[in-house]
Amino acid sequence: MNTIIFRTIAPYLTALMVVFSIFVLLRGHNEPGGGFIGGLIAASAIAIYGISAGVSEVRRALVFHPITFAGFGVLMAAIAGLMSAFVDVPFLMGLWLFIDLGDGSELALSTPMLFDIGVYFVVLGAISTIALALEEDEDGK
Amino acid sequence: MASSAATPKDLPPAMLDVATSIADWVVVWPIVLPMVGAAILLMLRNRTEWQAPFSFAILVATLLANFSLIQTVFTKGTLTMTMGNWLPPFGISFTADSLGALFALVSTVVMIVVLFFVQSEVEDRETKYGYHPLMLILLTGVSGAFLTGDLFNLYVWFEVMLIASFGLMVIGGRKIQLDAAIKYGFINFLATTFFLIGIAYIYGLVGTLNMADIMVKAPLVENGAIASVAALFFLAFAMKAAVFPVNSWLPASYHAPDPAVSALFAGLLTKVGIYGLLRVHLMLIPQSHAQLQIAFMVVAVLTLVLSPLGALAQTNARRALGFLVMGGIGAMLAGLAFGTPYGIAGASLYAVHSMLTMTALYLAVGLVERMGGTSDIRHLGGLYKASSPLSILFLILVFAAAGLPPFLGFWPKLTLLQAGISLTTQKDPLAVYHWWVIGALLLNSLLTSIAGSRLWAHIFWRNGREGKQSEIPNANIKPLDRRGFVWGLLPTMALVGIIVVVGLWPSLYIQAGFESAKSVTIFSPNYITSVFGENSQ
Amino acid sequence: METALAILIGLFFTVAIYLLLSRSLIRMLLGVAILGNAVNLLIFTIGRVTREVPPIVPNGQYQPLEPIANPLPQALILTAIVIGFSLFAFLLVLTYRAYQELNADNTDTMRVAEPEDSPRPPLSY
Amino acid sequence: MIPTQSQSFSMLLVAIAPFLAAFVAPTVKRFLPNHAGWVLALIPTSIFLYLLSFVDLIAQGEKIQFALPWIPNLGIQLSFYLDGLSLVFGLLISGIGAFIVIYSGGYLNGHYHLGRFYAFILMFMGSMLGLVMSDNIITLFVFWELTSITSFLLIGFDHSRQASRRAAIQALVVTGGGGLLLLAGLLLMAFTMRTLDISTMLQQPGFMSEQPTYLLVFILVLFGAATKSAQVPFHFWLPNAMEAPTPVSAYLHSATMVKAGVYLLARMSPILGGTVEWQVTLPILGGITLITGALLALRQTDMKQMLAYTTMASLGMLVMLIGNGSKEGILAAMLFLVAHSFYKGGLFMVVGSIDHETGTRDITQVSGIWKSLPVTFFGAALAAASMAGLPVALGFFAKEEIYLIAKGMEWQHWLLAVTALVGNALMMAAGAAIAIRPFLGVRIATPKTPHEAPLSMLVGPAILAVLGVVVGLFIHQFGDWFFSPSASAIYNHKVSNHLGLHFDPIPLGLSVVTWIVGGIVLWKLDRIRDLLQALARVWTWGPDKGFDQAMFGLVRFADWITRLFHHGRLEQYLILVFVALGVAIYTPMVLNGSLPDVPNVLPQLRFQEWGVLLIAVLGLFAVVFGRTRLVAIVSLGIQGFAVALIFLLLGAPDLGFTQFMVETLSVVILALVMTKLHLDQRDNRVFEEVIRDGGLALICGIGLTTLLLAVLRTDLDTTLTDFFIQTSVPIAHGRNIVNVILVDYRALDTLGEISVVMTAGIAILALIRLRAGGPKRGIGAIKRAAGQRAKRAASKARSAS
Repeated sequence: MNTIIFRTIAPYLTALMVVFSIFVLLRGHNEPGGGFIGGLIAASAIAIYGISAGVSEVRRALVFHPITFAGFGVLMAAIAGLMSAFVDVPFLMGLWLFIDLGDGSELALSTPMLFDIGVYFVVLGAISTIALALEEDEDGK
Repeated sequence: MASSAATPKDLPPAMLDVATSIADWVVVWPIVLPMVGAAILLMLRNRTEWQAPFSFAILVATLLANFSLIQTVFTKGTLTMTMGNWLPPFGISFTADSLGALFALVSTVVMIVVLFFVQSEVEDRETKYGYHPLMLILLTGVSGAFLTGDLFNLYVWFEVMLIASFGLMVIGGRKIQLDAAIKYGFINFLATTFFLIGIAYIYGLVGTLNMADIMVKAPLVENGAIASVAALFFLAFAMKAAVFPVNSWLPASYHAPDPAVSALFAGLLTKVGIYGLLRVHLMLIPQSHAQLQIAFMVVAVLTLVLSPLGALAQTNARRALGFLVMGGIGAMLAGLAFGTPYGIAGASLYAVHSMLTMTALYLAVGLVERMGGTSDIRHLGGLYKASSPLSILFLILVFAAAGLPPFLGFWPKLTLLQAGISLTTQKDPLAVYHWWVIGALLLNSLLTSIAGSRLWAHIFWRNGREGKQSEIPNANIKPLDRRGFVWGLLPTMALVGIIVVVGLWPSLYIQAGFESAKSVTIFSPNYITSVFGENSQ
Repeated sequence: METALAILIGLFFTVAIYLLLSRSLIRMLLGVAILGNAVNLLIFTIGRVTREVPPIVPNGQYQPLEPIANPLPQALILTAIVIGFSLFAFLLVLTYRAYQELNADNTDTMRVAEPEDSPRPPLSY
Repeated sequence: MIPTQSQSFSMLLVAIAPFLAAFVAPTVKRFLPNHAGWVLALIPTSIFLYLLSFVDLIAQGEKIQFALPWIPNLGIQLSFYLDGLSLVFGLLISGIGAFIVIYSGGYLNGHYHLGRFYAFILMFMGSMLGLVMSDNIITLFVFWELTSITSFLLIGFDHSRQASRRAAIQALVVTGGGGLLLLAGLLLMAFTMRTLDISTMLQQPGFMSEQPTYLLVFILVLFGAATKSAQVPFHFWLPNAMEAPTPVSAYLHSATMVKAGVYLLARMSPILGGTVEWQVTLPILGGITLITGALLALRQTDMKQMLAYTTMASLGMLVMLIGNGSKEGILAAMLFLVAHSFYKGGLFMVVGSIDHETGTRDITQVSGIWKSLPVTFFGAALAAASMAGLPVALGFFAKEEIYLIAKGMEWQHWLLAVTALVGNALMMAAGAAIAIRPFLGVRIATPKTPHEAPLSMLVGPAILAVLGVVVGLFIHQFGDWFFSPSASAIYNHKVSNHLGLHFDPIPLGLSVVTWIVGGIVLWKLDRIRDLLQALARVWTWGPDKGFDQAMFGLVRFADWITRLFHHGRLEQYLILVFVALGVAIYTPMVLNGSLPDVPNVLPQLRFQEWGVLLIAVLGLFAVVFGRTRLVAIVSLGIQGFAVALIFLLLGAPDLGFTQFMVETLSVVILALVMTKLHLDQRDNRVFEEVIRDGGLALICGIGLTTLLLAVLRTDLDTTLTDFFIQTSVPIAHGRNIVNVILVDYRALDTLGEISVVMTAGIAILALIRLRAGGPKRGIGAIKRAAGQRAKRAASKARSAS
């Protein structure tokens, strides 16, 4: 599998997949998609990169250990829920902020979106942790 | 909340129109705090020295939240918060009644004690690979299971708890742990799967997942399939609670991980199964109690009698304790089988007792292992001389487990016996069979005290090991080092202190048990009104 | 359609249970995966299936114009798939590690926690 | 009489003080190693004096009771009740207790665990006081079991010997087991009488005997009393309990604890007594115990064992008398009880002193030591005189009162009197032998050279012996103060005091017969003992041996049955689980008759739907029958993709995509792992197993399908779905309803779900990275250093790579 072609393509493929995953994540609220599926795509991207370039390379690229992303994701999702404490409503209430961009369109910021991004990070972090650990274990043997 | 578009007129009422005060949040703090704590600890996993203090801080905050929750519930009744401000049953409700709040509180207490104990044996690399986050997640799952008011959400918390327990089971990576985890893992996976299947069916029958809503709708279901669904729930929770004959995973696995982890499992995991049984069969599908009563009785009697026999047959002290845990499950099942307020009170009191006592027993045996170098009772002995505090702790716990007065275990047993005796005189075709359950409860006490006193005689009283050397002092005993004393023995003592004090002044404890019994029975509409508001009936 | 799916689900369960009862851990894992699919299909079917369109509201509408598939079971299944996958992954790695440490794939030979020749309890006081 | 608050407080202190003293006892012993006994004896002494102050009131027929709230939910109060009966018991417990504490200081002087010993014995004292003063049956039971527990600790005090441990466990099993039956009996009684308070029960005598539950209550209570008071066939634990240090034997297993059963029967006499069952069962049980105990006593050469068996005999006598239930019988029981406590407590201490001073307590090995131990001899002689019932010792009056029953002139009265006579005669011989043989006669060498025992070991026997005579001298006054009130309490009517030195022909005649028979037995003691021992060699089985057989039989049975169910084979466990699944699904359906009909119409499917279903089925079959791992894995993928296609076809694109992703990842990871393992290629089940497993799987599968079909017959309540559809866009601002449910309506599920994912990540990481060998001990410093070493090595490896 570790052919030259694969190794050459892999970084581009990874980048493409990550971009695509973000796209899937962001359209999730209105079209099929969402944090989970996006996270899976991103994790696959990282796994592919790991296979082609080696796990240590990926780890360097990620800066943080992937499991840290998972923790960050849970934290983010929880914070999205906790925001409703400031407006006297129950936990996990969807809060929306529509910012008029002036040209008729508006930018929608919301806690459900924050929450979904949290999901994305958790899936990304946990799955790539597993994949990298398994790949690395192979190297170690 | 800002809303840009005008809403159409024919929308149903969707949201609560009263503001939620921050005081109502107390029902979610017991899960949010440990969950967030675990996430943060995971991000800080390389700072091993921060893990324990931070976990401790989180747990103290959780404990305070639990205290405030139970106080609210006891004074003002069942407390509900429906997530996302949606009207129930559309959002997920968290509904804390006395039973759930009580169990959540005791779980947190157990967790704090074990957190201290962990400091006496955890290794740095284990801390680095998530020992503390796993513990916090376990607490999240357990508390979530106790507090949620939604059946599918209960399943989710079961899984949270399960995966955290998997992690704790294997952390350390010894052979015996892996073997135990295989058995534990597959069987428990099946249990939660059965639970999920049951949820699917119940959704198909009543079209809702909110517990209060199910309470309203399930008695109206005319489809006979609901009996099978109830039986499926029974099987799922019975597996979780380690009820005979589907209990084999418990003695196969509880002696494998670190003593602290065993203690945590013994205290928390099986009780969630019992909680599920109480919830489903007394509250959600109340008609199933009558249908399954004979089954409850049979498995209660078998579990009560066979479990202490298992303890008697072991040479591994920690494995023996696993059987004692199951014996307690039998007693709780007896309460479920009775199904009267006294019976339920007995079951929930027993659950609280079992959480505290079994945890403490595992911790004590953990210390025995550390001093004696093994958990094989044939190679132990002489600890009576070596550590009198430990021997006293152990004896108290053994008698508490056997339900002898004046220790904690007596009161739930007494309540259960009273429940059973009052049933025997009723004009009910089952009346006579209640004597079997009563007899099993008594026999369980006797067998447990035999098994316990034998353990005590072998581990502590005897000078040396099994056989001819039994009079020669055991040379393998090492005194506890400072770390073991401060972080191991003292927390155990504190927990036993709680057990003794509550055993001697049990009035508050018993009151809590009866309160929770009141909240579980269908006779109290408290639960439904708490979720749907006063004029929902 | 529902009847056909119900029978298919039964087949899924049968195969899953049959595989779980084989003593080979890897086969048991296949059983775990299939069991997860069986449960997901069960939830899906129980939400009633009638060949409807996806539960997505067309752009610019407040409510869907035609009958749509029941979205609630789908959401539940999504949660269950994720959880099921996590557990599957764990059990898989556990099997892998167990194979490395215990050098066994067959549950018959995995007897560390409960040894076959475990000692008899002492007959003494 | 309801006492004032301060009185209540001091009454409470009576029950609690011994426990508090027990708490500090080890400390006191540490600071006063040689005199702790004297100091600690102050507690029982002051309790004794305090209780003494009530004598007057009680003698006038007053009863003192008060209650403190304890567990209001269960109606349990910490309530105390002081009448003639409990007062006599209280005085005996505290009075003899004081001497025992002092005596222990001498007897166990320098023992490593003396502090612990004091603690245990004081705890026992408190339990016993609580037991006799409790008004609430739950409180009574709590103290009852506490005496069993403290007795367990005291019998096993000499813990390094297996015999002690065995005796302790035996006592715990027998008395604890009886206690559990007692609990059931008490609760049933309380439930029938609708009160937990004994004093309330006492106000309705005869009520219980008309209830349908009476017989059961009676049997259960009798079990409790008989095990505690060592009645045949539960007597065997008592002689074994002599493994305990002698003060314990004197106190628990003679003067106080074993009498708890007698106390209970006495207490219950007005409530449960007076019936045929009571008046037949108790005298027979007591009579058999009396004769058995007395005969077994003569068989022994160990003086402590002799005393133990005579104690058993005396307990039989007491049960017999209470069962008789006449005025005379009950008064006799009280007299005999007090007399017995005095002389038997004294004699035990005497034997302890002999043992302590000579190094042996074999009656054939000690002789002629009276010159060395004159005070001890004096105590022994007086005690034996009381035991023999010589005038004017207290024992004499007890015996006279027993023989008064014979005046009833009916055959059962005579039978009782004759039984009592034989028992008395045999016990007299045993007692006299202990007082005479070691002290008089030719001096023979003993393991240790005897000296008079220290003061602490003299006080008890001497005072108790003297007291036995003094009470006898002033029998009428003591009768007014103690015996008449206590008998009245048992009889539930006034028992007038007719005690005094008047000679009634029938009792006196029987007394003389007793002395003659006793004298002959004493004279021929060695012959009789040889005879009994010969008999014992022939008839070797007894309940004591039976206990071992039962115990080890139980352990073997436990081993067998545990192996049966916990054999350690996962596939068998799983078979059980699936059998349970089948039972859970089918049984209710069969019982309710709700099995759905078999759908007889072939489903109308479109072509592509048939296709997808076919793919799924093919995938499943290939997984099962695939010859190689690779085929199995690929087929797993096929069935997974088929499921994804089903989702896609039926309006669930989100599910379809996710299923595709997850299935791909599963297959990839599976393949990744599989390539590293060298596994069995084939299913290695034999044909029978295939049939068994396949059949079970098929049954479960059909069951789940059937249940699904049954559920599908009900119309789905779509309130939730309708709501989601209506509000998703207007309120939750999302057009993908599934996603809105996930992140808004049911976001909490998702929060839990991502915790699962995160935790799975942690757990798998730990699983792969943490590899350890050997058991973990958590031994601080060493492990920590090792951990740090490992950490350093790991960081080095990380930086290197």
